[in-house]
Amino acid sequence: MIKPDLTVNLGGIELASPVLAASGPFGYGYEYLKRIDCSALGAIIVKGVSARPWAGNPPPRLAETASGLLNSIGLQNPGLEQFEKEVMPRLKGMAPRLIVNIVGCDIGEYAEVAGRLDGMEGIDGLEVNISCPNLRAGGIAFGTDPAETFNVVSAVRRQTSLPLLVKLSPNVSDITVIARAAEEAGADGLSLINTLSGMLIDIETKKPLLGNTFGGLSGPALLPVALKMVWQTAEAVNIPLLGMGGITSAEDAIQFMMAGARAVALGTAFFYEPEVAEQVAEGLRGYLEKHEIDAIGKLEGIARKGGPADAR
Amino acid sequence: MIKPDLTVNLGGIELASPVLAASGPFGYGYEYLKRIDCSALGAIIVKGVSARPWAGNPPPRLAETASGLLNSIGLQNPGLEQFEKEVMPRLKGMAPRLIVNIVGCDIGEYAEVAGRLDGMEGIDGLEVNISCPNLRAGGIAFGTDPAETFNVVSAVRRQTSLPLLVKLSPNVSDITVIARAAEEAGADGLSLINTLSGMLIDIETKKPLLGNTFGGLSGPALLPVALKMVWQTAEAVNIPLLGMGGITSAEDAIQFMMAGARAVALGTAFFYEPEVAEQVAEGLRGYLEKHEIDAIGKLEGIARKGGPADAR
Amino acid sequence: MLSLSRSETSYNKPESCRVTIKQIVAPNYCRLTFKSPVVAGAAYPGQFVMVYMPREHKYLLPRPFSIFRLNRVREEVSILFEVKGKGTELLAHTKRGSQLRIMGPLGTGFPALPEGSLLVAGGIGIAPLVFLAAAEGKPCTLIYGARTASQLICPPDDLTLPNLTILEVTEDGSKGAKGSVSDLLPGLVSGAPALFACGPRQMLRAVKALCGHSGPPAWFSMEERMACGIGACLGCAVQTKTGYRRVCRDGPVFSAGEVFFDD
Amino acid sequence: MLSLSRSETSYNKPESCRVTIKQIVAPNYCRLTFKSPVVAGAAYPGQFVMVYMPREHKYLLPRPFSIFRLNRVREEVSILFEVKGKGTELLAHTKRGSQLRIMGPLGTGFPALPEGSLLVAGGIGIAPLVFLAAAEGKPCTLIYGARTASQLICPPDDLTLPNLTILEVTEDGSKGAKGSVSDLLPGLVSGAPALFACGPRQMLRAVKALCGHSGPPAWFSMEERMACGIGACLGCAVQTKTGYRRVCRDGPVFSAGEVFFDD
Ligand SMILES: Cc1cc2nc3c(=O)[nH]c(=O)nc-3n(C[C@H](O)[C@H](O)[C@H](O)COP(=O)(O)OP(=O)(O)OC[C@H]3O[C@@H](n4cnc5c(N)ncnc54)[C@H](O)[C@@H]3O)c2cc1C
Ligand SMILES: Cc1cc2nc3c(=O)[nH]c(=O)nc-3n(C[C@H](O)[C@H](O)[C@H](O)COP(=O)(O)OP(=O)(O)OC[C@H]3O[C@@H](n4cnc5c(N)ncnc54)[C@H](O)[C@@H]3O)c2cc1C
Ligand SMILES: Cc1cc2nc3c(=O)[nH]c(=O)nc-3n(C[C@H](O)[C@H](O)[C@H](O)COP(=O)(O)O)c2cc1C
Ligand SMILES: Cc1cc2nc3c(=O)[nH]c(=O)nc-3n(C[C@H](O)[C@H](O)[C@H](O)COP(=O)(O)O)c2cc1C
Ligand code: FES
Ligand code: FES
Repeated sequence: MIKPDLTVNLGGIELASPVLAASGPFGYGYEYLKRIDCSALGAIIVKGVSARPWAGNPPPRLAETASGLLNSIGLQNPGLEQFEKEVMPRLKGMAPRLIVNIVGCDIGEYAEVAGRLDGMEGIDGLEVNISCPNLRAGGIAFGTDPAETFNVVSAVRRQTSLPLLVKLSPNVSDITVIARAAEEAGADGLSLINTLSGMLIDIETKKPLLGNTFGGLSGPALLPVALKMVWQTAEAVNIPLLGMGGITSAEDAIQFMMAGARAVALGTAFFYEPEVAEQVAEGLRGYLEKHEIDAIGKLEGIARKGGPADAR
Repeated sequence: MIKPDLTVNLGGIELASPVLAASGPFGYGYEYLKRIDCSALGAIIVKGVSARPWAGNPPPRLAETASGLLNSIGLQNPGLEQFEKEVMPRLKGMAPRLIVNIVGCDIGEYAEVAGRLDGMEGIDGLEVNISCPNLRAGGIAFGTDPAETFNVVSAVRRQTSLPLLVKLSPNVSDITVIARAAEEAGADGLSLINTLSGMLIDIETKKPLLGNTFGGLSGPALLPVALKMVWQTAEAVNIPLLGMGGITSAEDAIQFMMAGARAVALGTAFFYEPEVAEQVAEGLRGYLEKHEIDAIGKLEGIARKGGPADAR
Repeated sequence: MLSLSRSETSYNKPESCRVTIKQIVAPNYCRLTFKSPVVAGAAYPGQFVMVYMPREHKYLLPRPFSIFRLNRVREEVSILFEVKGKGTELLAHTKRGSQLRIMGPLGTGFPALPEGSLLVAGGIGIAPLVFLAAAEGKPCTLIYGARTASQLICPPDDLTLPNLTILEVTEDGSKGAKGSVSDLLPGLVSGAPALFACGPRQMLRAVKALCGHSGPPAWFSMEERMACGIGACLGCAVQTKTGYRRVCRDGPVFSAGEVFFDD
Repeated sequence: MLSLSRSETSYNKPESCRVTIKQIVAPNYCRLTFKSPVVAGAAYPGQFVMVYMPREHKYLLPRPFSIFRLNRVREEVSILFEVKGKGTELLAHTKRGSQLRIMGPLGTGFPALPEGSLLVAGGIGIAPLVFLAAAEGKPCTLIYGARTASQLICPPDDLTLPNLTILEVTEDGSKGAKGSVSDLLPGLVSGAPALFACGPRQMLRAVKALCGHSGPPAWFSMEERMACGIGACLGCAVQTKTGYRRVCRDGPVFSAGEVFFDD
């Protein structure tokens, strides 16, 4: 029996496993990494970091929906300085690979964060969140406009030589336009998708359930939407994709790979099952063995016409 | 105890109940109306009708997802002539109010259908589907572009004096822009939302599960997305809204009304529970009685700042 | 022998029914019997029921199953199914005595069966054919094929009908003749006044080819994914000579000449 | 009296536990006991567990419940809960002997309780305070309030502790004194070395106001919607003097002076 190769190269980041922890649900990683065996994770993408501390949104920040979760954390984070002083040392040796998600109120802040992280030891890549729908004055504008996307990604690109992923928002008419703008601006890979914008109302108080009115929908509910966007984007760009959105099993992960993702990230699934990454990695291995496929990379894009995507 | 008033006026259509059957899942109505008591339904919106027959998409046309359904029916319909000759007579006396959903490959077809239906007896209103994501050459273009939306709605408006609803697509960056274009072109009301675009892949055959690759996601999975779009659109236009997307209970329906919908439509819920309309209407009545609210119209928009929306 | 009334359609709603018998007939195969005066009173062979999932589950759609056995006196209806995915897995865990919602009988079933007809079942396709043979009571021959013995799971009690001659065939020869349904058919098809088949697409395609123009009239029970189950949503389309038709309402039984298998 | 180890945090994963006792203690109130060496071995008062929903359900998130009773010898842990929505409804239908996944013990609980402390419970807020009183064993007084008698549902067997003096109070006077917790507090608060409270927001707000600056140190067990339960997602924020803090990790127990109730 073959021992399948699970390694992939995601825009310059060599990963021992194609299963990542998505930015946000996994926090900065330590809470989970104390509980679970992280060897199944190729990398963790830590929660968004801004130049100065962000307070986040008023509670309640969570609401459960059918097969989904609405959150309006609002990118609460301690800011770059504390991140460097307190978070990074704690992550030392703990994480497999570390990708830092970056956020900003304006292009200047994005660039500032990218520049400072560029020099920091222990960081394997950056993920630019141009898409978070939670923050009123935040990323939303960038991620829904190709020109703004180009500008912010270019600005970040100038500040860093680290592998650069750009995380796309699904709240757009045509994600491929944004994807191409990010590629042209120098992204090494694309992460998709972020949460879909949504809300719930408490019919007894007659008010929105979330303190911030709107939140982002994640979880299995949005999987088919995410999968389609990965498929479309894979046809539109020539850089690798990190697929995410509702993945809870190896079967889900394989769908994303067959649609064109090189690797996948898990988010909401950790809430239900902290050991989900092990389960997914184990399931991927099992699928490859059963089908006698020697490397996970061979699944990339095979469901799309023309078979195996251009292997890079 | 008060006996609450459930009647509403939806853009000129007087409805005895604010609970409608959405276009598509309910077909032309007879299959369901033979099985259920239709008195709970304010109106049925029949499946999209085009000028000439449309064959629809290749099977499989359905796929189940977590708390959702993907469909790619492809607007299969027998065309206007058969609709008039065979469908309309069968619906006589059966439906409470009848709203006909219209589709077209181009503006000419939309206008042609609208014109012919305008003269037909027994039709209480039209709903223009500018948003179906299923049809390759179809509605998608109109519903994602404000200028195209304006053009097609204007063309239809010129052909009919019937109350005119326009059904919006959620696959857009900003639904309010499209909503305002439809309003300016003369819509009497807006229906929202249609299905979100999505897909699934069969990991054994390594092919998309749907014969048409892409389909539309409906059901509880998308409720929070639909609710937010209703909320935003209610703030942007001055015509009444018909809210839909994942409603399966009175609690769900009330959320849509509190966000700004005058009435609601049920689609996918019928698959799980053919008697869902009765249950929802009963639940609405119960809520109003419990909270001593004498008319359903008083819920419209009360969760939005400023309380009760301008009552029209 | 039951009397059949094929012309009527009953317009039922889902009703909650007690599971009176639950039987794991083989690994991955389950037989459930429901108490349902409504279905038992109206169903004829080839019709199906929709079985609903519990409300708190993330699965929205009911699952279609052919009626496998019917007992008008006890007002019971049975289905026989293979565990394929999440819904059938859940159903296989149902406990005797619990309540499940079912809707039926649905669809247009088989026409009347002439004496000496040939029934062709592939795997779990056996289900509607047992009901057909039992209900009609006329002598007929059943070819019951599968890849391997463990897929020939119809309980002997259900299959042992006085009017039924059974020919088993497996591709690996682990039970009955070695080979496929198509190997047995040529010798039998010419003498039969009619053929009734249910099974995988490839099997039906092969049967259709073997019947050809000169063969007997053949009737196939088709499968397609369903949502409403009653003809409204147009989700269960199959391609036929006259365009897309609905498996749930125009079928599930179609004449072999009518349906296409080119995919 | 149990020995407590408040400094340690255990880093457990969800584990499948058998429900050894299930008791509907009153309409809409349920008590579940789990066999869990892990939780029973490590928990101290004020900590909570996450209870997971079955996988096929459309509810993704586990539900947080305070630990109500603990039996180190039998390795059992109990929760007491009110049926509020879909998750608690499902849990109330759990059968004895079935398996549920739980994760815990979680969070930062109560500090050590000085003799003569005042415990203040509003409705189902009783749960963590019973564990506190039972574990510490020191004499203390419990004010147990609710709107009406049917909400004072803590089983007498659990509440009858040798060290506990109980004052019941209901707003409608249907059980105990008539009035609210705030009516009883003024007379008791000044003599108490510490106060421990759990209950609705309005009650906590009133207790905080009554303690004021001169009152004893007070500790509140707070509630917020949770996803991870372990401090990662920042979903369970409450506003405090030092900004948003996590109920699941920094709490659920906070000092009264620290939390804000202005909403
Ligand atoms: C008219 C008819 C009669 C049938 N009779 C029987 C029978 O007697 N015994 C039996 O074992 N099976 C029968 N089937 C097939 C049975 O419906 C599917 O195996 C079952 O729905 C699979 O559900 P699942 O949740 O386990 O699979 P999943 O793959 O988890 O289901 C996902 C979705 O796909 C649908 N689906 C998956 N496979 C099929 C299929 N082959 N046909 C239709 N829908 C499918 C499900 O209904 C569900 O909506 C019949 C199908 C039809 C259309
Ligand atoms: C630390 C802590 C300890 C708790 N201890 C107890 C206890 O001992 N006994 C008890 O009866 N209840 C307790 N609660 C409240 C309990 O968690 C909720 O009543 C329960 O989660 C409601 O779930 P549901 O599915 O019935 O409600 P739904 O409204 O259907 O739940 C929807 C979502 O909202 C969340 N939610 C709803 N209400 C609350 C709430 N008040 N607090 C937190 N999340 C909520 C649910 O967890 C779920 O994710 C505690 C809460 C916290 C945070
Ligand atoms: C609680 C929570 C917090 C999140 N925070 C971030 C974030 O800080 N930055 C970001 O780019 N995405 C964030 N996301 C989005 C996730 O990374 C992911 O794109 C999304 O949840 C879809 O994946 P899932 O369905 O597997 O969770 C967050 C999601 C959740 C649920
Ligand atoms: C099977 C199916 C067919 C549909 N056909 C149409 C259609 O013909 N015209 C249309 O405007 N919308 C159509 N829709 C969309 C629904 O009317 C509705 O907007 C959508 O399903 C969301 O509501 P729901 O979640 O309650 O189903 C269809 C939906 C489904 C599931
Ligand atoms: S399943 Fe709806 S038409 Fe057949
Ligand atoms: S629930 Fe995730 S941080 Fe508290």
